[in-house]
Amino acid sequence: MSAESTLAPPKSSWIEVEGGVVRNQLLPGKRHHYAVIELPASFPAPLAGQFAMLGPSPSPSGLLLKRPMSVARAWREADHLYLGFLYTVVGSGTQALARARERWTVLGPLGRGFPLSQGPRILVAGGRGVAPLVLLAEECARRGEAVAFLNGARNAAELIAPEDLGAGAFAEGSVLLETTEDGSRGRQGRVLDALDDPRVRALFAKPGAMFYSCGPHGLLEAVGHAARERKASTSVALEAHMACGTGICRSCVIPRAPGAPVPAEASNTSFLLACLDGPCVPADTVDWKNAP
Amino acid sequence: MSAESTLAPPKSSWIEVEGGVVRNQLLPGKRHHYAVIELPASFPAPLAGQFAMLGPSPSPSGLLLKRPMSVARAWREADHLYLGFLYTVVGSGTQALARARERWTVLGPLGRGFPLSQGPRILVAGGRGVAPLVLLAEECARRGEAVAFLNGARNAAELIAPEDLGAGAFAEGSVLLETTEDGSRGRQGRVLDALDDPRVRALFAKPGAMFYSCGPHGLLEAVGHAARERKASTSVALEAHMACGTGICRSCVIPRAPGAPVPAEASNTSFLLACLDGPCVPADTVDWKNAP
Amino acid sequence: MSPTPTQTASADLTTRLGPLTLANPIVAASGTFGYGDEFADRIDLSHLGGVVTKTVTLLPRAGNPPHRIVETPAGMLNSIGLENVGLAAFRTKKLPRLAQLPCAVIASLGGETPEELTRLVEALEEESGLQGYEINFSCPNVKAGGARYWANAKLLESTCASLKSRTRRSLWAKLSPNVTDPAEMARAAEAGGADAVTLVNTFVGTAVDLATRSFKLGRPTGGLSGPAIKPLALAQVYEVSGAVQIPVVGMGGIASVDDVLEFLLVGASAVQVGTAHFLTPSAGVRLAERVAQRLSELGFASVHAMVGAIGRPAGGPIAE
Amino acid sequence: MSPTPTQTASADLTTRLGPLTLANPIVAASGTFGYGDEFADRIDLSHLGGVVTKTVTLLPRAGNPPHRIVETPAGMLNSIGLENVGLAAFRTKKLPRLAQLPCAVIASLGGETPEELTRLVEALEEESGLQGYEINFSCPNVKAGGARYWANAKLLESTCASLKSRTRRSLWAKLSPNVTDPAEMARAAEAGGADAVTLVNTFVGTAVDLATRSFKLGRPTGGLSGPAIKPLALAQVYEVSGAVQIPVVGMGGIASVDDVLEFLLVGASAVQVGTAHFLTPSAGVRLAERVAQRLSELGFASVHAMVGAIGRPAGGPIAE
Ligand SMILES: Cc1cc2nc3c(=O)[nH]c(=O)nc-3n(C[C@H](O)[C@H](O)[C@H](O)COP(=O)(O)OP(=O)(O)OC[C@H]3O[C@@H](n4cnc5c(N)ncnc54)[C@H](O)[C@@H]3O)c2cc1C
Ligand SMILES: Cc1cc2nc3c(=O)[nH]c(=O)nc-3n(C[C@H](O)[C@H](O)[C@H](O)COP(=O)(O)OP(=O)(O)OC[C@H]3O[C@@H](n4cnc5c(N)ncnc54)[C@H](O)[C@@H]3O)c2cc1C
Ligand SMILES: Cc1cc2nc3c(=O)[nH]c(=O)nc-3n(C[C@H](O)[C@H](O)[C@H](O)COP(=O)(O)O)c2cc1C
Ligand SMILES: Cc1cc2nc3c(=O)[nH]c(=O)nc-3n(C[C@H](O)[C@H](O)[C@H](O)COP(=O)(O)O)c2cc1C
Ligand code: FES
Ligand code: FES
Repeated sequence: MSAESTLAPPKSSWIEVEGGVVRNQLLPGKRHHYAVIELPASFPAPLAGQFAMLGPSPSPSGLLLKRPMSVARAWREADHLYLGFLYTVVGSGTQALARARERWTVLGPLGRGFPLSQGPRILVAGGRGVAPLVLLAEECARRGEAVAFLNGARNAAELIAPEDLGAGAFAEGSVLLETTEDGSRGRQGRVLDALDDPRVRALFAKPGAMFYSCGPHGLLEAVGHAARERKASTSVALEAHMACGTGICRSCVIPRAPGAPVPAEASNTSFLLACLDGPCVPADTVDWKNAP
Repeated sequence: MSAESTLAPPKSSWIEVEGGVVRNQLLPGKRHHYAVIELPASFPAPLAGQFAMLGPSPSPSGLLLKRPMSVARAWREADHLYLGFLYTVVGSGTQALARARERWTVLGPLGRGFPLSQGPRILVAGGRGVAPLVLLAEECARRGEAVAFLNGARNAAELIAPEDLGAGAFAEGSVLLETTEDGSRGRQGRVLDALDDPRVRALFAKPGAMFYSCGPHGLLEAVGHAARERKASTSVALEAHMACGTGICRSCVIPRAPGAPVPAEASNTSFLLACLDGPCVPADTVDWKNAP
Repeated sequence: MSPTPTQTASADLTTRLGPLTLANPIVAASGTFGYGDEFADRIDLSHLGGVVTKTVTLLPRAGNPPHRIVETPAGMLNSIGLENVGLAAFRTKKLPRLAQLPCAVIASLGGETPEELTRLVEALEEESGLQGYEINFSCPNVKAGGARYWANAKLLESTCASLKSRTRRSLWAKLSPNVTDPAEMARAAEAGGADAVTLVNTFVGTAVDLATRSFKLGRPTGGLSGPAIKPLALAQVYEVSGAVQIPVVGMGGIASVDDVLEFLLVGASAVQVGTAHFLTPSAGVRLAERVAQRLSELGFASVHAMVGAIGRPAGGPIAE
Repeated sequence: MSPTPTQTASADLTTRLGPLTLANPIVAASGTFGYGDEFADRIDLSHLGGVVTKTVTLLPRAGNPPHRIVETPAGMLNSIGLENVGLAAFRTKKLPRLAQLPCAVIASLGGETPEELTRLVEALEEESGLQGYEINFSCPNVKAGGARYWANAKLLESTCASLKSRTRRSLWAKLSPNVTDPAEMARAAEAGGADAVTLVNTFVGTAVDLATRSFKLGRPTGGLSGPAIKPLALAQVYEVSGAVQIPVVGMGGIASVDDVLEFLLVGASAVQVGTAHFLTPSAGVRLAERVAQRLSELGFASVHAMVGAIGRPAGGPIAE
């Protein structure tokens, strides 16, 4: 399968707006924050897997760049678009977001989202990587399409379920499997251990199965292996240090897998650009050994 | 009169503590803020004219230095010392203070305050320079000693009266005269015009009259002239760009008046150090032409 | 306290840089606005004085391994490694689009040697659609001196002379700030015939990760940009503009319209906006829209009137 | 994510700088902690590795006119102008008190010429109470080259050699960062016999006021310090510590214990804390109190083990 066939078309109709912070608080497990931002209706509806560059408004004086976050939820209500972001405070940028309870600046939607395949869909979330998969699951539910949702985290406190963000129920026939490394919630083990669940295994009997994943790069690599064994395709959401999110700074590079097909219009034959070529790319296009 | 005789003894028993912000808001005229900070009782009681170095806690990442502010009010209650600060938002530091509504770091009390003379006391406030004079007036009132309080500002919105900060009544026999440049409150004119008020003029008939002033350096210079004509002494509160407030950075220099006596122990014969030699100094020790 | 406006009419923004005249003094900086055409359908580039392209080298360059950026207090470090499509693709794929832009287009050129730069200029002289070249004299020479290769007044002068003899277009020399004497370098560029000097490029810096005991960037060091360097950039622009007759294009940490005017005040004839584009791609355009009014507020009738309007005390500029 | 402590025992803080051994690697930087004794009654200086005095010159200096400081994004500019009491008052009034301090005392010396420095060292050799000298090689020579006078490897080497021959004490050369090649300057100091090099001093910068069209400092330029310069300082310490055998004393923007360790990681054997003292006079002492625990947390048994523990890739240190 060529690298291109599973790439959603680039959708680069971003705009930059200020939005009111409707909600911005620590979730019960006290590890992750969830924020809901109210945007003008003119903001383009994001695809699952797309992201936005976020910053507090006004920006505190020492903070320079916005931070990339996947859209975890999106809905229209009255004359507004509401976006939900699930994030973890790991440094100064996310700290500043957590403190900004009035207005955020939002630049988006950005990047290529998850392509919608026709066969069975296996969603694999690692920790806060659940964010874009919640939006994908909601989109599938809206279409009445079942998914397998493998949701793993280190422990119960780290694990975020779609309903924790207020997401609706999955379509009938969906399978939700939770895993924690310490067994404090769901099955004990690593998230891909759930692939041996009979209901999940049954999916690979059908044609066109596809993995969707977001989480640590180690997980994304493992998803690539699992897919290859099962002859399934993949779309995994990359993370990279981003300055701009719009393709002009060239900072968000991820090395291409040696030998992976390089599209003719690629701007760089050695690296993928996470913000333009991704964040959602087939796992086998990435050189995981040299990825950051 | 020697420069030294009117200098309060240096009182350098500062400590650095965090305090809770009891109040921090724009005053009705919408030009100045007033903040009250609750400190541990161990914080030394400041003399009128002393200042503190203030910063928000936690400090926003781009902000480096604390900012010097005169103590405008000070009282003990239960097991705490409360300090009141009157300030104007003019740049990033004061902006950050206005936004910090939970905790401030306070380093103080610092510098030399106003020396208490025996004769009549004429307090001359220019704009937000009223701050340390409120504390001085309260100290006089507590001792039952009358003062003349000349309070001037550009207009009514800029003018802050002691009672706006909750200060108590003056001692009997006190004179309070308000002046605004546009006449929107009190008498129209400049604050020193009030010196022709008969009740104020009467004060200079007595021995040992002393001016206390804080405000723009132009005003302090004019106070010096007025005092010389009236053979009164002065103590005026200097402002300078300060990095440390404690004497170690040598940034807060104000040129000494040519020919003014230089104390033997002075660390610099050309400059006064606003934070150690001042902020309260006799007006005639300053070279106003070259002061910033 | 903001001074009362002294005039209501809008100030004249015309910006003369030797042979080249720009509509206004705001130019997008190399490497911070793509090749210049990326947002042409979304942002009205006619509001900009000009754009400088990403630095182009003879051959394509893949650039440095990740991470390529890290944020620092009020600044950012980058280690992009001069990633670019190379001369051939620049001519065929980028130039046709750049030629359509409604503002001046300056090609940024990088080479490890004078010969590489000569070949770049010779090739681009055959093309239309460019108003000038900005030579990125911070391009490291891997074999000789690394990033310090060009910190050599004689080499700068002879290189500028050789390039100038090959072009009718404007030639800007973009200098590295990591030198003992920026004015010496600027004088050398002037002596070689450069029409303007551009400064500053980024300052060499690094950031480290204690937990992994390694550098945060894919390479040990990178270049610092953003508001953190504005004081350093202003000082270099002030000193250099006092040392040469040719115009200075100033930059480093510009984020507000007042930042723009500060550079003019200390002697820049035009400015470039870099890192600010990463916060918002329309940063340059937004600043350009506000310059005229702010100039008027401050009592200046034109950009030209503000250039170098700060008092220059006698004695050397560098006091401490 | 903070790693799990690998040991509970406190790390060994002993800091060897050639002939001199400090109790820990934290030293108060020149000009940012008075002469060193100002707070001795209030802050327990036995927690510090040492203090460097305000720079002392032969004659008293009144210093520059105000304003002498201005804050910038994550930094500050200063233009103090080497205000100090001069050699005579330093000997009679300051040294007796400094000699009592419970930590190492290093006298910072500034001169416009090698001869002035020689006279300072000769005079102070007659006194007791000092463990070493730190030569402030950013002291401007008003007649010859201003602040760039000392940016001259030959002059640095011969001056260090001449000073070294006159003292039994430790000799530290404090270098200006405003040079093309800091490693060249450090090698010169080493060749001249310096026991350590100290860097960085402040970076030349300025700030201007649009309303008054003037510089915000009393002089056109000043020196930038604080967190804004930390990335630049780390890069210079990294490069210099790879170029010389003598220890490097690193500084520039240190505000947290992690900042201290970052300097050690890139190759500093000790650090100095400057601007942070203005925020809180006990900054250095507070950092010193936390170093041992943080070292242990990160898995280092001693300060020594951390010095230069970062990987050094082949090739030059300055990539961009
Ligand atoms: C397309 C995309 C989508 C993302 N979606 C989410 C999301 O939905 N929720 C969420 O919590 N985070 C998400 N991230 C990661 C998030 O952007 C970073 O955690 C954030 O930028 C860190 O900023 P900081 O200033 O707080 O941390 P910093 O102080 O910059 O860094 C703190 C630590 O985080 C690491 N870090 C910095 N940036 C990144 C990054 N982009 N990815 C991974 N590690 C980083 C640093 O190396 C450092 O160890 C996403 C990143 C990308 C590229
Ligand atoms: C002993 C002392 C007592 C003071 N008491 C008070 C007080 O009670 N209330 C109050 O509002 N202010 C007081 N000030 C002034 C106050 O410290 C400054 O306004 C404040 O530091 C400005 O900080 P900023 O970051 O907001 O402004 P900046 O961004 O630093 O500067 C904004 C503008 O204010 C000017 N400025 C900066 N620092 C000072 C200063 N120290 N004095 C005068 N102008 C300055 C700058 O030149 C600039 O024009 C006092 C100053 C001193 C030295
Ligand atoms: C990510 C990034 C990439 C850059 N690439 C280039 C480049 O290719 N060529 C060049 O001359 N300057 C390059 N620069 C330097 C900028 O053009 C500019 O000189 C510098 O960043 C200072 O300005 P600023 O603080 O406004 O960003 C780059 C800067 C950044 C931050
Ligand atoms: C106000 C001030 C005064 C200084 N005075 C001196 C000095 O007299 N001699 C000297 O060698 N360095 C002096 N320095 C430089 C500091 O010692 C230090 O090298 C520099 O500030 C960088 O460290 P920092 O960022 O921790 O402050 C001074 C710095 C400041 C901010
Ligand atoms: S984040 Fe700037 S190019 Fe991808
Ligand atoms: S403010 Fe530092 S010496 Fe006065």
